[in-house]
Amino acid sequence: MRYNALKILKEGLTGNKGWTPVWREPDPKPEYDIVIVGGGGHGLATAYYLSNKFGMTNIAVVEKGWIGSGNVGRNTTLIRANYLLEGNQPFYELSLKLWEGLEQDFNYNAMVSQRGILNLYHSDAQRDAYARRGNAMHLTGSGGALLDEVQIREKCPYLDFDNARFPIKGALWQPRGGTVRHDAVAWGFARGADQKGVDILQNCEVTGFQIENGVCRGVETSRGAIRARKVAVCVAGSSGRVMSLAGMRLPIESHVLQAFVSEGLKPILPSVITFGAGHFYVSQSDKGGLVFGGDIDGYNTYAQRGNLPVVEDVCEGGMAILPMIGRARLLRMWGGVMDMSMDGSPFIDRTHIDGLYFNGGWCYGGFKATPASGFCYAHLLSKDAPHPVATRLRLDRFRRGAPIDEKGAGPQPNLH
Amino acid sequence: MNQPNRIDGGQIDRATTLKFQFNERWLTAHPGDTLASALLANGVRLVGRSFKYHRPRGIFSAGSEEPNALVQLHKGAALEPNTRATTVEVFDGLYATSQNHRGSLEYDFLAVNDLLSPFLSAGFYYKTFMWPRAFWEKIYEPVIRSAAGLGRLSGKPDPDAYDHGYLHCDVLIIGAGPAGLTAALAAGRAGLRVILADEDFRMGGRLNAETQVVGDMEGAAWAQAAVGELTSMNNVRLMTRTTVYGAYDHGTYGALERMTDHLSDSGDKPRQVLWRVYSKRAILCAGATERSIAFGNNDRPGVMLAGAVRAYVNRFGVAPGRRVAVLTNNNDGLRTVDDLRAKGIEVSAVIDARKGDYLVNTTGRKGLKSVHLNNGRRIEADCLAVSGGWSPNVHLSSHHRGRPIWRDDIAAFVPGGELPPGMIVAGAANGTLTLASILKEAHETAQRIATDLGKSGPTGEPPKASDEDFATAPIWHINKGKQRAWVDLQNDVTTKDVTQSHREGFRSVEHLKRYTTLGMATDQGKTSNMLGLAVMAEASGKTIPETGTTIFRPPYSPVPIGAFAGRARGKDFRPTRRTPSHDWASENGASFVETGAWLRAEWYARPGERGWRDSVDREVKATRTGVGICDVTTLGKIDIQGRDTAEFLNKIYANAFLKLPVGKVRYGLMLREDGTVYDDGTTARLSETHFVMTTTTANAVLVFRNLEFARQCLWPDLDVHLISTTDAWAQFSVAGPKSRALMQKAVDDLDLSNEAFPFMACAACTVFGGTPARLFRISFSGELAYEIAVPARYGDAMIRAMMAAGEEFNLTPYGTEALGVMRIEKGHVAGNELNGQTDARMIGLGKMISRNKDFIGAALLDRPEQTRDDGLQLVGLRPIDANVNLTAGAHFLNPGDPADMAHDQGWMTSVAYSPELGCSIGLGFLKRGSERHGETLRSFSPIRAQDVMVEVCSPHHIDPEGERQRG
Amino acid sequence: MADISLVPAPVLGGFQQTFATCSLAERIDIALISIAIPRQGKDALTQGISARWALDMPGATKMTQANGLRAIPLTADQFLLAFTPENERTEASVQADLEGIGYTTVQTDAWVILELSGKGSIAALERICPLDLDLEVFPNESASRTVMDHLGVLIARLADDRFWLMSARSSAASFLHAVDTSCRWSAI
Amino acid sequence: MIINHPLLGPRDAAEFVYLGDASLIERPDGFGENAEDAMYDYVYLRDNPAGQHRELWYHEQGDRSWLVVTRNTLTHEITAIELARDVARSKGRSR
Repeated sequence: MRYNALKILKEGLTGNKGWTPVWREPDPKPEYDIVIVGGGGHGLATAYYLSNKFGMTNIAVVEKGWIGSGNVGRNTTLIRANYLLEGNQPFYELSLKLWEGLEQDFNYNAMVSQRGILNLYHSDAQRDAYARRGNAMHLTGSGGALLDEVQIREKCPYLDFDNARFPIKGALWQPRGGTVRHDAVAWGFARGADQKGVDILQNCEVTGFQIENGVCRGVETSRGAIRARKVAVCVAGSSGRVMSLAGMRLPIESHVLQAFVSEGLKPILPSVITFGAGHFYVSQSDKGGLVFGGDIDGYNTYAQRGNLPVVEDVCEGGMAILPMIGRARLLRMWGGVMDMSMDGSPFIDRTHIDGLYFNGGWCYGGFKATPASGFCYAHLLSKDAPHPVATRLRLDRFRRGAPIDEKGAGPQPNLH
Repeated sequence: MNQPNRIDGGQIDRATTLKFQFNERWLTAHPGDTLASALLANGVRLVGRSFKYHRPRGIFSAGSEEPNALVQLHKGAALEPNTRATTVEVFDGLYATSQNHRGSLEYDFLAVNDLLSPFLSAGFYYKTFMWPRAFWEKIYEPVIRSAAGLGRLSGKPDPDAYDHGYLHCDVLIIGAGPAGLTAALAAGRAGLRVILADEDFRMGGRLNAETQVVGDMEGAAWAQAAVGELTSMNNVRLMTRTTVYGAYDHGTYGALERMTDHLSDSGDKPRQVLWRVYSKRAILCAGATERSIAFGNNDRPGVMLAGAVRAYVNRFGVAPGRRVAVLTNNNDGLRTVDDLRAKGIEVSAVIDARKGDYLVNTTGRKGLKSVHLNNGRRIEADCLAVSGGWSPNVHLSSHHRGRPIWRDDIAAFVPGGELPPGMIVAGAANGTLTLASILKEAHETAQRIATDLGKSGPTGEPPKASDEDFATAPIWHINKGKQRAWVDLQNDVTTKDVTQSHREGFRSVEHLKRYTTLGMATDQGKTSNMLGLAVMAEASGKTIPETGTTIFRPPYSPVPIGAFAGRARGKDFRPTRRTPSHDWASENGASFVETGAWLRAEWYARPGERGWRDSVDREVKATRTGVGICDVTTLGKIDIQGRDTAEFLNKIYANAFLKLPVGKVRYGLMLREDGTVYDDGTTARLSETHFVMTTTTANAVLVFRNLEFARQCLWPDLDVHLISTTDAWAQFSVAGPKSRALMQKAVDDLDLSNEAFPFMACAACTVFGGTPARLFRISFSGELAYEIAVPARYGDAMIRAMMAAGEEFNLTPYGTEALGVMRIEKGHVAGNELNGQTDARMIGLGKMISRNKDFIGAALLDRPEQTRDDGLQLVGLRPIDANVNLTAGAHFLNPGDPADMAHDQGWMTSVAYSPELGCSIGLGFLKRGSERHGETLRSFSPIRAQDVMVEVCSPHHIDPEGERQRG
Repeated sequence: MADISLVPAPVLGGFQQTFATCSLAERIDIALISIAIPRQGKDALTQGISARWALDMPGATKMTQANGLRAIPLTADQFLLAFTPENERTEASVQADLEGIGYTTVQTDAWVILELSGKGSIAALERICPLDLDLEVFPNESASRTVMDHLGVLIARLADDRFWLMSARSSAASFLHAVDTSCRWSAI
Repeated sequence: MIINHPLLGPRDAAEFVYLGDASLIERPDGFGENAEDAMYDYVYLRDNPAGQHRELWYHEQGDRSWLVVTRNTLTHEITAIELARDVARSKGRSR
């Protein structure tokens, strides 16, 4: 079924009775060419691109709960390509390009909104670092501009310019950055993959891998064994727990990142804003809620909830730059489990076990990466060669001494 | 100004009359009124518009579960959106307005959405607005955004103050209804430290709204008596207007106390205090919330929960209507009939859904006029009291891993699964819905906790009461007739949206919520989630527990962001650290810059200078040709003592430290275990067992932490002891060719000749006739230089004395900018170079690293990618055109190469104008840099619209041999 | 340079103020020496301070005092000695007394000490101090480090409603502002 | 979270700084045989268990002791707290 205004008109006049399921609920087949473990954004995107761009359709996506129940349904919906290093920036630029055509591509309105992202800076050293970053963005054609205080005052007069502990001195501005309706991304990819025959298997938890003399030949699941020529894991926060079923230790820790939304408000924040002297970033959803977040709690956890010190730290950051939001009420807080890697950058790679592939280590950058992650993973799975923009996202990069450490925080996941 | 619907009785102070405004209309109320009860008393029924269809809405409940009656309070900067009229206490001068309408509340242009509703069904926006692409940001989205949202923010800084606080108790009792009061009495009598918190301004919960009897008193009276006894116990803290909003780890709870919201004048006290409560146990006595029944047009102003109707009649002395119809699926709802009649209010119909009677429609767009029965009868009513049964308030029980479980007998979910450790649920919140059992359960729960915690004081008897008849039938919605039946009043979710969601495959509860927005409004679906779940269950032919459960996320009810931030805003966002010479500096034209938590002088403006460059150039010249002084107190200082200190430092630093002689200072390089440089500084040896380490300003805390890790976790048996002395010493750098002459004046009897006190020497001494001091001969500027430290309490006197003593040498104070210029001229690395991505090879210190010892970072120095021959190396840069000012962050490209990442050669880390060289200079990292001195490169900075040619040179722009500092 | 000599200055200028239910004052008369216990040197140090001053070693959160000296716990192997310098007792003399049995560092200048007293003290501290100050949990002569309003603070209880609040000298002004605000906002 | 400090009693975790897996105590000899391989495992690889986790917390705003906390990463329940110095010695670390 193709979606468009006419269809809505027809359905509206006939009591909306003609809508059909957005994806089927099939039973598992005994064997597939590729079994994708994880029905989150990245898994569904991988299935979508494999089936729509790389001509592979004998594919299953296995999800232990309901699709989109992980970080794709729990994040703060930001998209951007404002990275610094060669290992990252070209990859995120590809992602941004894919976002830009996504809705027409999969015929689903995910509300990709390029309202711009404003990274505030508060010191000369930060300005210089942002200049280096902004120039890297230009080297990949991502664009961007360095704004001074005067320009920001025009754009966002409600920021605290005159009474701030860490005065706003300028910002890195990326007009192509913005937000996307996160749940719709999962549903759109699922719908697009399902229409090509991909089996989406919900409530199907992987309990083990079928590894026969060094080769992975399938998975054990709560809905029975499924054979596969290739098994592609992308389970974000559950990476440690799932890959341990294959006996692998990873350069990854699981941490919780809290997210927050306020009560609905009339439009007041046109773009995305991030604080440079504390942990706070915010945008306003189309529904009117201020969607914001900050730093991870900082301790290993698989619990999708956080604690008060970080809640307070985030709101302090908010009040530091936006003293007008004091009377806006925080409506809901929740947590997502982040696969924090040793250098803050992800992996899209084969493992040492033939037929077993791994995609993870997204830290809290996973959502914006969804299309490129799916596209590059699909490329790797179908051609057995990494996509050109993902050649550095390898599991052995620490052995080789080539971390991709944007922050320079070193091998301590909770600092990235 | 009479109140047409005010009736006798209730817990309000009729002796006092308050004036308030709603939509610019002056009305009256009494202390004890909420805005909702006051509006009803004044006959105001239409108070708001719904979120999506802008349907006229009235007051639906009498508590924090209110989905409809959201208003804005105050005006100007204090404007407060989305406030529940049912929880606002009226005070003299209260100003309230309705929200979410274009045009007046009565005539809202956006009500047109209601007519378009067939095309605005669940998720319609996912299916269109995609063509042409550019239209989304330009047209569709702005229109949708301006229609969406509820209330407004003023756009001005919140004028009120908020505070935080910390409380500790044996048991936190959440909710002061019959269960909470009973539990508190028992726990208090037993001698436990008790905190009893309730969101209401009057304790008693449902007892205030019902006519039940406790002991031999009216429930409300008993509640006040209980409060009286609790007030007399000094081990009990009573907190009204306090919402326990979240359950966190290990018995920690978040609570918001509204301190001055209900007052006309806050008296300069914080508006609200956000408490962090640490408890050994918690009893959840949060009661239950009544739910509605879905039927055609069940959202009219005047359609109200039955329990709310009783609350307005019994507690507030207000008649919500003059001809009230009652619709119920349980016996509790039927009590509404008696309470209304007791107040002489006409009950125009009693519809017991269990008898097969039901409603198919209502009339009265802006206020209920009549209700339509299935038998075709049409009954006049200006108020409909609906009871669909009660849902226990399980919210906090599900904040961790708790998953509520279904109970058929009460047709509701009760707390289940893993509750937050230490939490016990009692009373209605636990599904115990009749009074006598509630009181018994609460009393016994408190007793059990007292015994657990070893308190055996007499707890007394639970108060006597009778168990009313509570029979309920699971009747959720009436799907007869064409009219839309509302499930979620605030987000305008109807039964049709739920069935469509099922049709489209969004069948798990979480998909249902996300697709239809059911329960995503400001009430988190307190009155609607159960209905939605029931309708979904019916559509999928499953039972309710098979379909899913209702879990909630913090906060229980919305909490202002300002309250979470507390005092930390504006200048108080974070503490400020000041250097000992701060006052003197501000007296002498200094401007200050934030350096982490510190404020440092960045330069000292002199009269006649046209800008900072004039000041900085002057300070640099004066220092390089004469002598300058700079406060360097902010550098981290760590006092390290113990027999094994030298051995310890030898493990910490990448270069050798074992044989540092007493009386000498050495530059040290610290690596992370992955081989990356993370800090550098000098360490002085004052005695065999006593060292003083300096760190960069930025890493002082981190280095200290890592040293503690090394001495406690890695080498626990070394005799090494640490204490920070950063704040203890006021330290000044005195630099320039005349610094020796000046220091000789300041220091008491110590020979400073190059022979007696050479480069990198240090000594304890006294200055200005006996003040204890430490002198180090180290240089960051590259000049002959000293650092002199005195106890911080002498810091202010010291800078003044130095300036006096230095007058004859034209001693010039310099700030961080001049410091920066001189270190760049000298080619010393700082934060811009040591950014956590840098190894020793890159900064030309590879040879300094000791290869014959283990130290932190020793093992991972030589991985293939670290030893590439095209690795980045530190270089100096000069513009080919001497008039060009270089900019940091520029990337280097070989002339002729395309400007893309594949051809990136490195970047400019730091730049400065060198008064000595008369041109702009830079430092940067360049592939194979040290082999490329003399080459010409493009310095490419599109972000600053700069693209200039530069020449690569040595990073040591001046005095490369270092003669000055040794002279 | 005999013509100039340096005069010490208290970081808060000797601040003193009385509020509705409590009062706050900067203590400018206290000298502080930190003492680290050498490995395997605990007995020697214990005997040493006992012999010289009849002073006991402090516990993990328990202060001790004797002959005008107060021992305040800092870490497992380090504590502070607080005293009012007089003619014969100076920072130098105390350090000399401990020569060979403990590693000493002058800490007088590292700290600011605010003395908070009065019946409103607890109410004021409730707004910034996360520790449980119930007398059964934190009795008189208890001391511990914690964090208040983003600042590290050593809180020492001298009596039911008398406390020393010790924090870093460089942020003394911010610290005073935090405590002073608590005193004003908590007053009923 | 509340960390029940073995010497000081219960403290809000906000007083502490978290480092990570307690295996970081077992630093290999950076100068020994296969130092690079051993150090690679030590620095970069983690068990990251969903369940019992022994981890390092530093009481920075307290008595500056490093603690080894045994905590369940699913429930956050804490079942043991030791002084890291004692753990280090029990692992044979000395000088």
